[in-house]
Amino acid sequence: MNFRKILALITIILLGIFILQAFLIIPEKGEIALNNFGKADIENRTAQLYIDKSVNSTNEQVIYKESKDKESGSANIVTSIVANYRALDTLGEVTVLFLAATGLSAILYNKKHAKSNFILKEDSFILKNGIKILFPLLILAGSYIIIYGHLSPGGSFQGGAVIATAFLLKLLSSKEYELDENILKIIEVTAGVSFVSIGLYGLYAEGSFLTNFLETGTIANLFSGGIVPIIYITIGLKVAVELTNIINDLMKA
Amino acid sequence: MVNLILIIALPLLAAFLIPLFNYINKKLPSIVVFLTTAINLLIIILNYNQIILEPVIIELGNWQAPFAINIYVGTLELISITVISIISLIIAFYNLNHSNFSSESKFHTLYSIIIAGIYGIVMTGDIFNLFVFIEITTVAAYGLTTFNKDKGYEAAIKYIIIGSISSVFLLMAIGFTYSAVGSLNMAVIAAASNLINPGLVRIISLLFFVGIAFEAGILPLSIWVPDVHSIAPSAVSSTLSGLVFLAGITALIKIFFNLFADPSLYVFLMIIGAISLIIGELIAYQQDDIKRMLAYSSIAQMSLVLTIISVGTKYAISGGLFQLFNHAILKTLLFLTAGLMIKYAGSRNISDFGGIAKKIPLIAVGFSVGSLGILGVPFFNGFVSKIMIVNGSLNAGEYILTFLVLFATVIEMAYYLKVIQTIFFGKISINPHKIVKSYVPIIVLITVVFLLGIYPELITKPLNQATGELLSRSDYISNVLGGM
Amino acid sequence: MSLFYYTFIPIVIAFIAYFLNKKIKLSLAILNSVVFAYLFYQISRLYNQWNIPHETISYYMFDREIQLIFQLTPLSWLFIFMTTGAGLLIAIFTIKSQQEYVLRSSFHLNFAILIGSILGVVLAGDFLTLFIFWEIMTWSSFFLISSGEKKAAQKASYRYIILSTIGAYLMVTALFIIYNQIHTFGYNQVAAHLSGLPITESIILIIMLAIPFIIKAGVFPFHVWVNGAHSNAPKEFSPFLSGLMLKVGIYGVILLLYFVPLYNILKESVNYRGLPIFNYILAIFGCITVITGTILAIRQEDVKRLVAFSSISQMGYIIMALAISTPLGFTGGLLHLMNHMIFKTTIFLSIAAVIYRTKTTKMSEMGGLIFKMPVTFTAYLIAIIALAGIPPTNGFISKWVIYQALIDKGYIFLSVAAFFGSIGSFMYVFKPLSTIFLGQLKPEHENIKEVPFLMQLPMFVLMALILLFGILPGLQMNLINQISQLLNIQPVGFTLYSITGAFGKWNSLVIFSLFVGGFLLAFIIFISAKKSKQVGLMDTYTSGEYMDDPEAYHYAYQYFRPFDRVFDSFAARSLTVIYDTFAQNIVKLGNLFRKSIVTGNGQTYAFYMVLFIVILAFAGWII
Amino acid sequence: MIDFLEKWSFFGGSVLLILIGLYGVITRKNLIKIFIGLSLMDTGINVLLVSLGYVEGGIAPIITSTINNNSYNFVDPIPQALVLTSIVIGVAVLALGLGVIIKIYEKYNTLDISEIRGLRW
Repeated sequence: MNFRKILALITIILLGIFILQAFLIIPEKGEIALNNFGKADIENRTAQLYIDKSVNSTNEQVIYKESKDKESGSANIVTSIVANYRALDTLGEVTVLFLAATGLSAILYNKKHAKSNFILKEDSFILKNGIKILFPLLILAGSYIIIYGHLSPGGSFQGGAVIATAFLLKLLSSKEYELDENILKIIEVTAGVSFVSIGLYGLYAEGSFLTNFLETGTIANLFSGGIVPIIYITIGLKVAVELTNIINDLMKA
Repeated sequence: MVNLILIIALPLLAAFLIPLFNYINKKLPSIVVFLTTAINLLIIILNYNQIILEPVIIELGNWQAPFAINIYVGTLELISITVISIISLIIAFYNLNHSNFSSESKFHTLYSIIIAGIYGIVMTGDIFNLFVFIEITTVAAYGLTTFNKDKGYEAAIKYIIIGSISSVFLLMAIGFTYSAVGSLNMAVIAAASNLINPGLVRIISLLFFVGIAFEAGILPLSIWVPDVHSIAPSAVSSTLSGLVFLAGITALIKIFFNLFADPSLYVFLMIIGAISLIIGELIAYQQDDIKRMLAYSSIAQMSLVLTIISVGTKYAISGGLFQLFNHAILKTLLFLTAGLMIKYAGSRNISDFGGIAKKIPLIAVGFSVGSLGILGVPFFNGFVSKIMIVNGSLNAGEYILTFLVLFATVIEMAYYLKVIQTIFFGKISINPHKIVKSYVPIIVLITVVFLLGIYPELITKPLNQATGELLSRSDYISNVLGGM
Repeated sequence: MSLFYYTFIPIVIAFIAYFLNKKIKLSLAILNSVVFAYLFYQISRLYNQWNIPHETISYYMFDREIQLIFQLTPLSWLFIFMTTGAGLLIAIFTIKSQQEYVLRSSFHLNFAILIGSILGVVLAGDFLTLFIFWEIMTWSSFFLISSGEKKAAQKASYRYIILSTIGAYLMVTALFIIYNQIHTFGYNQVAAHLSGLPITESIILIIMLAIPFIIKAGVFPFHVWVNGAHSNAPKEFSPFLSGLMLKVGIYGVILLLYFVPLYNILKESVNYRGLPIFNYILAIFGCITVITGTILAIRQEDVKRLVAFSSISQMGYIIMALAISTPLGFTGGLLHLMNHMIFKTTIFLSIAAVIYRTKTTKMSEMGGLIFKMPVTFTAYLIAIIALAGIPPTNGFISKWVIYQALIDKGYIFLSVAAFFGSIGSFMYVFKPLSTIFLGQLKPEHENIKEVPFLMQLPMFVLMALILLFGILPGLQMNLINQISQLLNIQPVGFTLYSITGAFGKWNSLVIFSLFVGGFLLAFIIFISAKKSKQVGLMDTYTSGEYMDDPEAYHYAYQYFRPFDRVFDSFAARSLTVIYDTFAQNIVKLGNLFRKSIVTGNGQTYAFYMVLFIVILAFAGWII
Repeated sequence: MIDFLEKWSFFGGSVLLILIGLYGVITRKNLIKIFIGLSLMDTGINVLLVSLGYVEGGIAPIITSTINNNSYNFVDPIPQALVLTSIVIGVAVLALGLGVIIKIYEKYNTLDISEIRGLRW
């Protein structure tokens, strides 16, 4: 170990002490500090309002398949936060992904049309045929995760990632496999634009960006949650396309 | 009244659509971006009179204000977005002719998004949303940096490493804040901040500082700045230096004045800023590369702004803010003209610019107007802000700080004048590389500089109001939370 | 015409003319001359109209309206009159002299701005207005000096601007300390406030206020910029720089010492021979300035440098006279100020004329121009007679009054210095005379002609003024007494051609008649005596030997070498070195930071970040 | 004791992950390793965020046939939403960074960060 590493170690340890002391602070009476582990306070806080779906309305029980027209009526509360209460964050996040894909393709622009040089050996039989079976299944699974994102665990990011994985496998399996960039581009544009357009329509119809202007229906129905599933589908498409783009670009670099 | 969220949404929409436009016509993306920035300026102008009367809170998704994301546009934000919209319009105009990159449409996409991100940083009233917009801005900046195919990658990798580390700290600060307060809304946090354990406030505010200051030009954190700003294309350099820094400082101000208004923290900020100021100026003096010099000068200027603002009195803050906006305008001018001079002379070294003023007078005049503005010559906009800074710091009894600030200005003068003398009075030693023309952006910027220099009322009156709003947190809180 | 416009007309016209200049070649110089002539006419009509009301422009800053005040007093009238006068003469001079000068348009632009800003400085009725125009003046003169043709011009202007800026920043700091207590910049209010403060505090503030003026006037510890700037500035600008710019510094000193009655404020502080210590120190600095300027002037090989150092020493006289704060001293100072402006402008103009023809400033490369350029020679001769203080020129009268003032108060040291400077000035002004105009004509200068009439005209006017004021000092005394009344100083008795000093009366008419008589007598002897035979100079002292270093044999080279030798060790350790060392150390410090911090290694940068957090965290624990 | 361990295994563990990542970033010279460090840090901060929102015995905030909003303890849903966002951002930055690394390798023929110093002083 040279001097530099020891210095780094000492600094890191000091930094650790500094961060960890935040957890050790015991608040005096009337003060607030970090919540203890497992004691996250969600009573009377924003989180509880989200769970009760009572940001704008009164606090009522939300019952599976019974409660109707609750605000942001998706059963998965995380989804309702991601795609409705804090949808601007999500728009931003999609934008970051879009940025990464765009930036990456700008960086690797010169070799755009080169063949993948990632695969060293000739195509293996098992890989090739296994992927043939897996590919539709993965697409299906991904689509399911996206479409059921507002009802069950999972969501568009996860689903999008699964779909992108399918294409990753395709790309891995064969040197010849080429993605049609025009289609990718069309999906990319459509998904992104429709996300923003949904938001803008909300602005036009209800006077606020990204408003849930559709009827929210009954909790836990497939067609419930107003714009949440629609947004989730656009996000899912976008994520899938961007991740595929990223993989494609990286593999061809 | 047009909803101000449009100024974030429209650039994003434009960016998402650009691949399509590019398919139709290669020239279209730049025109679309130009139009969006123009529409943004229009939207802001339409809203100006109303916001100056009272702050506007935009509730996104029709959710009640403190519970979901909201956008807060007070006077400070209003001035910031006005400046941003003007400058982004000018740069977008410049991009119409000067963006001959190998993947031009992608450049415009990134540029459009970075503008949206900057607006977002300035306007948002939610700390996690702030993080998202900071990430949008930085990721776009990473991408834009790489448009220099020579050394852009090296600059970008340094930028990415530093940026990722600080984003981790920023997230940590957000997590801690959320855990303590239970909300991400700035007004709620501000209302609760007196209750938070002071030790925890220290930790959180330090983490916030580290997370944001790397985008605000404070030295140990912004050490990547000279690499990135000097390497990136001129339009990007001026965006990064003029606008991203502006947004970063605005975010810092929000954190340290709206969220945690703990006066004992200001001493830290002041010391950090002052050290960064002096070191920045001293290093800037050494540079031969003109854009590197400007980048260090940006660091110094931002540190100056931070230092002065952290004096924490009314006069000091309004002086510092004025300097911040001046810097945005002037650095845009400086980077654009410096970029054009580099293109013309085919070199980045100051010593190669000898007598360039005779060949491209307008660009040389633009550069010197920018420098003189930064140095605070009367009737340039920098003069008013400089004397406001001196007044503010003396008013608060900060004699040493005043001395340091003025000392730094003398060093600054030394290196800017070196360039001016070379370009105007130096021996002609250039064989023109390329004919460069860009009249409109430079003339517009020069006009703005003189307009603010001769009628500072245009900005000092709103600035006083903004300072008043900054210093009365309770107003901010009650504005957002309403009767709660 | 409103006072406000006096400052803005030249500035606005300058920009218009600048754009016109692309089309019509000489438009700038001619337009400037016309504008200055118009201003000169307007200003001369303002004489005796001291009750013109103040004019204000309000500016919204620092949360309240701030008034920028313009006012006219006899003192400011004197300065605006001098400024436009000198500006006019120089503008006329430049019409012809700058035909081959590349940076012509920039010169005229900045020159017009400079004139406007000086008018602004002098007409200002409060410190903020003063400061604003003061800065513009500094900047425009900076650009003027840098547009000199030599490479050294840039370095010289650099030094000038840095020093000036440091001064200006001291002033602005002091101003805002005061402003924060009284919320106004008005002269009278500031003065009243200063007199109410504790004595040490007010002295510190006053020194901070005074330093920019002292720097601009080129007084001793800050004289380092003067020689470089004067000698490297464009040849047409040097006259103005020396004749007027230095005087604007003096205006500030007068403003502080008399207008803001500093004397009253400081009366209670430590006194030396009835003089407040600040004033006495200022006078000592003036006296050191006289000595340094003189010694350094004698050493110079470059004619413009020589005259520049002479300006420094003459500034010393003025400061010395003003600092002793007696009626006679004040009068002497103001008289010398006007006279110095006139004869120093003449000297520089005649040198500019010589440079225009010979294209060099080195004395050892010239010689024997007396018959080629007689008008220039006459102008130079008369001006140096005035500079050396020989009757019947104006320079004598002002020096006479200053001596009277010094001796009257019994300041032995100051008087000795003044006499030393006077004797020294004989030595140094004689050197260019003999080397440029007398002596042997260089072969390459055979075809030189006298300068065109437009360039002669200003010299004629100035020569006439030197003699006029030498004979009729009452013309100047009339105005000076009005200024004295304004500033509550007891007037000095005078008639049209005489001044009452401490030990008697100076009657210039009598002296003039005597001189004219003597001159006629000498002239008669000269033409009736036998003509001398002309011999080649080299023939006499090389005796036919071969010369390997002709320049060393030129008699202008090291003209006063024996005298120089006495001061060699003194000159080597000049102040310039100290300033330069300071600057270099700052540069070294910056380089150290640069090399050790910005290593270019991204990893190190990341490490700084972590280190920074840790340091801040522990600093947070400690505080 | 169990409580203590549980607390520190999440809080301490996530902070430790961040620190290990950071240590890697500031000591490893290979760019790929540096990026591994960065993604470790990302992971650490995500774990930290989630564990800050943990409620003892809490379950995922999804309303199902057996669970409605009042009957059970939910964990805090907001940090989960935040983590979702931060993961994606982390991925985006990582991808971009790797792209840049590829180009750097083409240009400098090395991945040693201390040799990539074309821009300094």
